[in-house]
Amino acid sequence: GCGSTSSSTGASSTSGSKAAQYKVGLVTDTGGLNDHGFNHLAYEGLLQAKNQLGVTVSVVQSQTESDYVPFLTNYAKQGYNLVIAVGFLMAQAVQQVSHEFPHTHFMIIDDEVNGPNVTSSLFETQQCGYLVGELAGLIQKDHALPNINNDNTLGVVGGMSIPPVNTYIAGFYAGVHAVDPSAKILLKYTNDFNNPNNGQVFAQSEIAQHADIIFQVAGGSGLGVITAAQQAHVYAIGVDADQNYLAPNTVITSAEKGVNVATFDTIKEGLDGTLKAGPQYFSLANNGVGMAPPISAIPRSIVNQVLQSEKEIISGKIVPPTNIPNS
Amino acid sequence: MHLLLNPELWTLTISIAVPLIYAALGGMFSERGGVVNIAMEGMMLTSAFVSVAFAAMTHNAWIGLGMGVLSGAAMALLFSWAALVLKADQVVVGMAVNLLALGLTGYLLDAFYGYNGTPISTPSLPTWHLAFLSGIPVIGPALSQENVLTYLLIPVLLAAQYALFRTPWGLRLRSMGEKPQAGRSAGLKVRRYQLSGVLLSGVLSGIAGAYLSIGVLNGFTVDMTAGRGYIALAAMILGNWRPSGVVWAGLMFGFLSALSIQLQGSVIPPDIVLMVPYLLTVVAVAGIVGRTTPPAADGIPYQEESL
Amino acid sequence: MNVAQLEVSNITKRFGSLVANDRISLSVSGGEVLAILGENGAGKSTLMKVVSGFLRPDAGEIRVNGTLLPSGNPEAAIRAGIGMIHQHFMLIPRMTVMENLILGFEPRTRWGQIDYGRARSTVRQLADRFGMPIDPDKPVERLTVGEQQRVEILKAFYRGAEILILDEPTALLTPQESEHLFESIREFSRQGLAVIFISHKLDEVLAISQRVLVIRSGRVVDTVPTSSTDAPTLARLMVGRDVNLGMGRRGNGTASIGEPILTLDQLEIARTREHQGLGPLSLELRAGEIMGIAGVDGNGQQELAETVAGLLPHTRGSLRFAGESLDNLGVRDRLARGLAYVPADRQGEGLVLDFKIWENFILRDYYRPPYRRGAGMDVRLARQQAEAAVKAFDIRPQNIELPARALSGGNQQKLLLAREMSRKPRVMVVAQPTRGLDVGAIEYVHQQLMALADGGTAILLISLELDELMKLSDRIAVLFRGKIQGVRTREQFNREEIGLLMTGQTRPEVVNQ
Amino acid sequence: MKISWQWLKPLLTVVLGLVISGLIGQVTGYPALQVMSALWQGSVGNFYNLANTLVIFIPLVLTGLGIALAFRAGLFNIGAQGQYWMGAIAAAWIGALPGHWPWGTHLLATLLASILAGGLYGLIPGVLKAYRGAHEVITTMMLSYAAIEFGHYLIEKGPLMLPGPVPQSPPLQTDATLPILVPTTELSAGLWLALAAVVLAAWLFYRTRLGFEVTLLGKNAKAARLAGVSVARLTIISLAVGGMFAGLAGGIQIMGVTHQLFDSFADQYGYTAIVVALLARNNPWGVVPAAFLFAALQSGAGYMQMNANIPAQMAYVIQGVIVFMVAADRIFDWVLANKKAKTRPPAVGVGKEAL
Ligand SMILES: Nc1ncnc2c1ncn2[C@@H]1O[C@H](COP(=O)(O)OP(=O)(O)OP(=O)(O)O)[C@@H](O)[C@H]1O
Ligand SMILES: Nc1ncnc2c1ncn2[C@@H]1O[C@H](COP(=O)(O)OP(=O)(O)OP(=O)(O)O)[C@@H](O)[C@H]1O
Ligand SMILES: [Mg+2]
Ligand SMILES: [Mg+2]
Repeated sequence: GCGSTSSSTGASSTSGSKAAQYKVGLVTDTGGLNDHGFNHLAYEGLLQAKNQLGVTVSVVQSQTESDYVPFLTNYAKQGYNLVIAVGFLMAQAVQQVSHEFPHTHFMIIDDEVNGPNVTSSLFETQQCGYLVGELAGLIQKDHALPNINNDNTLGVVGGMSIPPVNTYIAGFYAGVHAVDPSAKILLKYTNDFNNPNNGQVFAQSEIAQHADIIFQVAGGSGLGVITAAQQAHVYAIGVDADQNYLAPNTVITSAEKGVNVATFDTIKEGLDGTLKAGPQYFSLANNGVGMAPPISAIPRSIVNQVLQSEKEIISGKIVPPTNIPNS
Repeated sequence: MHLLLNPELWTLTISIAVPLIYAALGGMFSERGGVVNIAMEGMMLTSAFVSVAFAAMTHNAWIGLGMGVLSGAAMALLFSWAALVLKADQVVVGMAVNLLALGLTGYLLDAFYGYNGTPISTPSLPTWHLAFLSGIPVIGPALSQENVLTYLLIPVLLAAQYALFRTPWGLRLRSMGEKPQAGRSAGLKVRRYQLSGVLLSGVLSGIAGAYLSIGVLNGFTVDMTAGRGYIALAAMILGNWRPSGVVWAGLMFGFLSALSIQLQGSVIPPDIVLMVPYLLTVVAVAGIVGRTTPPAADGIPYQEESL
Repeated sequence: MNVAQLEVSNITKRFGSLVANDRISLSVSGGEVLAILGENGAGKSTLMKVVSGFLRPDAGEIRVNGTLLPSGNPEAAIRAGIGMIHQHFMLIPRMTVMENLILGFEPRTRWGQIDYGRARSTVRQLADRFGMPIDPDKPVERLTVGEQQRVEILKAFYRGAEILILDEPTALLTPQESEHLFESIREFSRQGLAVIFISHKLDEVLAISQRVLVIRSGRVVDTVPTSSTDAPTLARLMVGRDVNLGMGRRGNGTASIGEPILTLDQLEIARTREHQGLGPLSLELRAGEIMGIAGVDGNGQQELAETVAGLLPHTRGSLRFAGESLDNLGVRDRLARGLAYVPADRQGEGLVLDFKIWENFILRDYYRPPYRRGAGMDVRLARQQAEAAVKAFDIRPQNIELPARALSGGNQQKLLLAREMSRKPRVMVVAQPTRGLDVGAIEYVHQQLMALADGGTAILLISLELDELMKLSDRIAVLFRGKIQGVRTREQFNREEIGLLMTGQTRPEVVNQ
Repeated sequence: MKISWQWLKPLLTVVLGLVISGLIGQVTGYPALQVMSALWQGSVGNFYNLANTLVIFIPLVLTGLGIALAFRAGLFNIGAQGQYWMGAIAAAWIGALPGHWPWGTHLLATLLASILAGGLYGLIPGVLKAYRGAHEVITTMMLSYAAIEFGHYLIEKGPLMLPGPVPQSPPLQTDATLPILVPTTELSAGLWLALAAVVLAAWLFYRTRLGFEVTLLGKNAKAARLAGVSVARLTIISLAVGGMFAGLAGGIQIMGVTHQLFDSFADQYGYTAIVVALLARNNPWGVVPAAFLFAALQSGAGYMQMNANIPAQMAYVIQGVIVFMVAADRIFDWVLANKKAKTRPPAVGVGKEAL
């Protein structure tokens, strides 16, 4: 039992008691809350909702894949109004449970589940992937940072070959190739989201093949990617959250995914009664995804060029693909 | 061929192999003393966490390493109490230690650091640059710049070989693994030597764990050992319970893993490539190594008053 | 000369409710050989384990030269000069002779490592002094039993033993090796050592000791000077009744011997790392006949037995059973044709110690009628049969639900014999059937074997005990280095000549040609 | 008295394990009673939670039986996870085959396929052990990792891929799925199969010649040879039949729970089942309570988190402590013996070196 803290801002006292009766349950995937990534962001959104809206919240971390269904069901059974499933990997479970509990509202992040009581938060991460890709491509082309070699090679370390990972990567490819179609991109998957030592050796392998800017889309395993880049004095691009704080001179930028925003917004809409079922798209246009501020060492001109592309994506002039090209 | 000449392949090989070799050496000492030890995973994990916690607290990676090693030894002590004093089934106790370590480290991670994970300011152990080694072709670059624990492995290996086969302690330890009654009939205290073997495995697994968390990284995540303790067990068996064998087995596994990582991104699907180290290990053990012989009394609890 | 003196007083040792040693006292001093006699399970080994510090007595004390020894402390016992040669050797097969010798008492260099040079020279000196040559760098697993025993004794001396305890030292030795050992023991005596000698063999006791201590059911029955006693007296003291020591095979010689049933024709086994080579070797075994196989241990006896049993394939020649070739038949086919095998290693091979008595009883037949039932076994029948056998063979305790582990060695042997004999075999291979058994048990086993042969079963009896062979066999074949050195019929039996054959002293000859 | 102590001891060890875990919770700020009541509630507290526990129970029982069989033969099969995967893969493949299947045949074919696949995957280490002496700890472990990667491959790029961006296999035909027993849960008729498997295993282990031979091999391989048992054949059979149980577990998971193979299908059942088998001392009846205990701890852990805010890792702590206590159940004898030793008169001349 938690969540009776009165909200300090936002809600009035009358809506406060109503808010306190609004119960939100959050189920993480097996990555857990300290993944420095999207589980963590979802939790931040949840905490924000608790503090600002005064809703009652509960969180549970799945230890194994077989936890998904029982955990979702348990919240539904206990009369929670909104049950949030963090992550693509839980799509099957949400599909099943939402069907069985038509009076509970569900939110799934990163995949689309159909149903009158399911809100799917989908992130157009190909857009932010494109931006960081373009930034990397420009740095590569102009040798805009120290230690950039002449091999014109970039790296990507993915966690698994699944859509929420691959859309980032597809955008990244497009962004890099928009700058220099001849740039070489190495792509490897760790097949594991919480094994930083593994991420590290994968990154080392790409660095060995002369990659000097590495985009990590590997959750907890990605932390090792950043360390590897740092140790080899090359560069990394973070994912989901602004991961610059992990290695300030190494992580040149991050492809951000506003899971916290989406979570908060969905809870707020649920509380207000305006929550709609169906897919909700988060893109550059509504600040649902974005590029974290690049480090100051990067020449202004390059950053400006990327910001220009951002505008063009928003306006629809550039449409980054969601599929990785077959090499 | 071109691939094999890539120094970075050897760098990868070494960084994957080092923790395996440390842990497998530890297991070897324990089993040479007749105590089957599958708790390397848990001892590594414990040390991985404790070393980060202390390194972060004291801002000194060496203190982290020391405490990590101590925590590995503490788990070994717990293991020994059940296995040697209470004569519990060694495999079951080993499993218990692994579960306990998984639970405790995750539990304490939450308790100490909440959901932010271990502090990013955690220092890690230094990497040494030994310029004079870089001249060696192919493997030179891999050898010349490594974590201090990698270099430490060389004296540790020599010491292991020396201790096991040249010192009275080693002879006695091995006798406990082969036939503890013989050791006892020589007036030796069986349990004391078995304890020393298990404790050593705790210490060495502790180093392996610290290597993972504050050696090459500077943080801890839940279950970060990810089965390396079990692979170390396989390396120990593959290495036929000898320091040199353990090194070869560890390097072989490291090499195959490194190779599979290097091969990824070619036309072969990544999952298939990732199968390579496992399948080749099976081929190696079935085709080349064949039968390996454990110490004769491995895993049999020694009963006082039975001859 | 500094003469060691061991004084044991009022030792009591219990295992649960069983009193293994009940207020036992004894003393022995330098230059003396004290023999301890007793039935299986009388408590001899237990007493010696107490003396050497392995077991902690419940009461009583042990003094060496007047000094009280702390109990249950092998190290203190060793330091006091007590050297124990256990009934089951305390050697590590995979280590070398030297490693075994120095274990626990390693000479060290200044750097704390083992000083192998010094160890080697010490071993040589000791070997010379006691006339027991040995290669210090050979792994123990490659030594013969006699050599292993030499290592055990040297080990005791290496640790400075002045009181030597030998628990059934001759159980595994050939007559020659035993004789050698006795010479050594006499030499030790001369050098002022005190010796305690445990044996079931009365003639040995009579030959070597000055005094005999007899234990029955954990209590001292009597101590007698050897010079004033004889074998029948000792046997009676031990068992508490008269024992028939002499009786041999029925006097009627080969009258009841029938048709040839097992024929080995130019049988050969290639030599490998694990096996002594065998043959070419030809033998013919007839119904109702007991054919003894004599030989120094390790001359192919084990291989011969395993080949006949079907465990070891032969490389050349042929094996025929009642006219039918066995060459391509496995263990089970041979069992089905009426072949039985009692292996020498009863605990390691013959029985499954963790299985219950009845399970052990059906070990060789569970898969076929009458025990076969569907995919399973007729457990009720199995229990009935086992129950009957336990009664018939007087296996104690008579509880078929006990694990075989809970039986004494003698009773384990009985169970093994009961199992094989209940199968009503036409040919039975028996290896070392009385190893480690007391006179009462030996008498029983011998009776059973003779009765079996009288019933028409052909028996291939492999034994290291020449006396046993001469007592039971109709013919004796002597194995030497895998070949038959000679065959003698009952009328031709001659201890000395067979002993010579065993050491390969005459020209090899081929039998039955 | 003796019998009751035999039953009491395991119970006592579990209770003691819970008490120790409760104390760990207590000192770290989670009242022991709250931890325990949440655990109880979450695992067996109501019908729905009990059903959830049983969902986990099914694969643990089946895989545990398979591992127990190998253990009985003296073989340490730590790769049941791979055999479980292979069973799942086969079920996902056969179960999704379209076409008209006469009543029940599709279900049966799918079950058989999973059993066969698990069995074949157990066969490989068996053959390698029997004929090459390859240590089964290495081969089963490595093959297990390989099987998992193979499964990933099949659904990502391979023949089991359902077209689309999501790596997953096509869903099973409904005639190849197992009926759900309790609505809104994932508890399927696989439960009956699991319980039937327990009976089957008990029969196999204790009543058949094969079971006799397996135990014989495990206890004394030399004696087994003497009884005419082919050690090679039996090694292969033990690992293969053990693999069948694990394969069936994977098949039931697909047919009763997930209905298709996807990345998050996997679980650590194959590893947890090792502990289950060890805890049950390789006794098929013992596998039932052992599997239930672990299932309950796992399903109770989520409830602890949701309703009492207790970190889920507590469940592993409890598991570890309980396994430890069960392994070290001599602690009771030890305590009793020490007490006895104190009341017993000391032996004469007891040295200082107490052992
Ligand atoms: N470890 C033990 N636990 C329980 N009982 C034992 C143990 N060791 C010996 N005994 C019991 O003590 C008795 C004496 O055994 P001991 O080995 O001393 O006999 P022994 O006289 O040496 O016989 P043998 O002539 O067969 O060697 C045995 O009958 C046995 O019942
Ligand atoms: N662990 C044990 N549990 C119960 N009884 C035991 C145990 N160990 C030994 N015994 C007892 O010890 C006896 C066997 O001891 P041991 O092997 O020394 O036999 P033994 O007396 O030397 O006989 P033999 O001379 O025929 O070999 C059995 O009678 C058995 O009751
Ligand atoms: Mg004895
Ligand atoms: Mg005996």
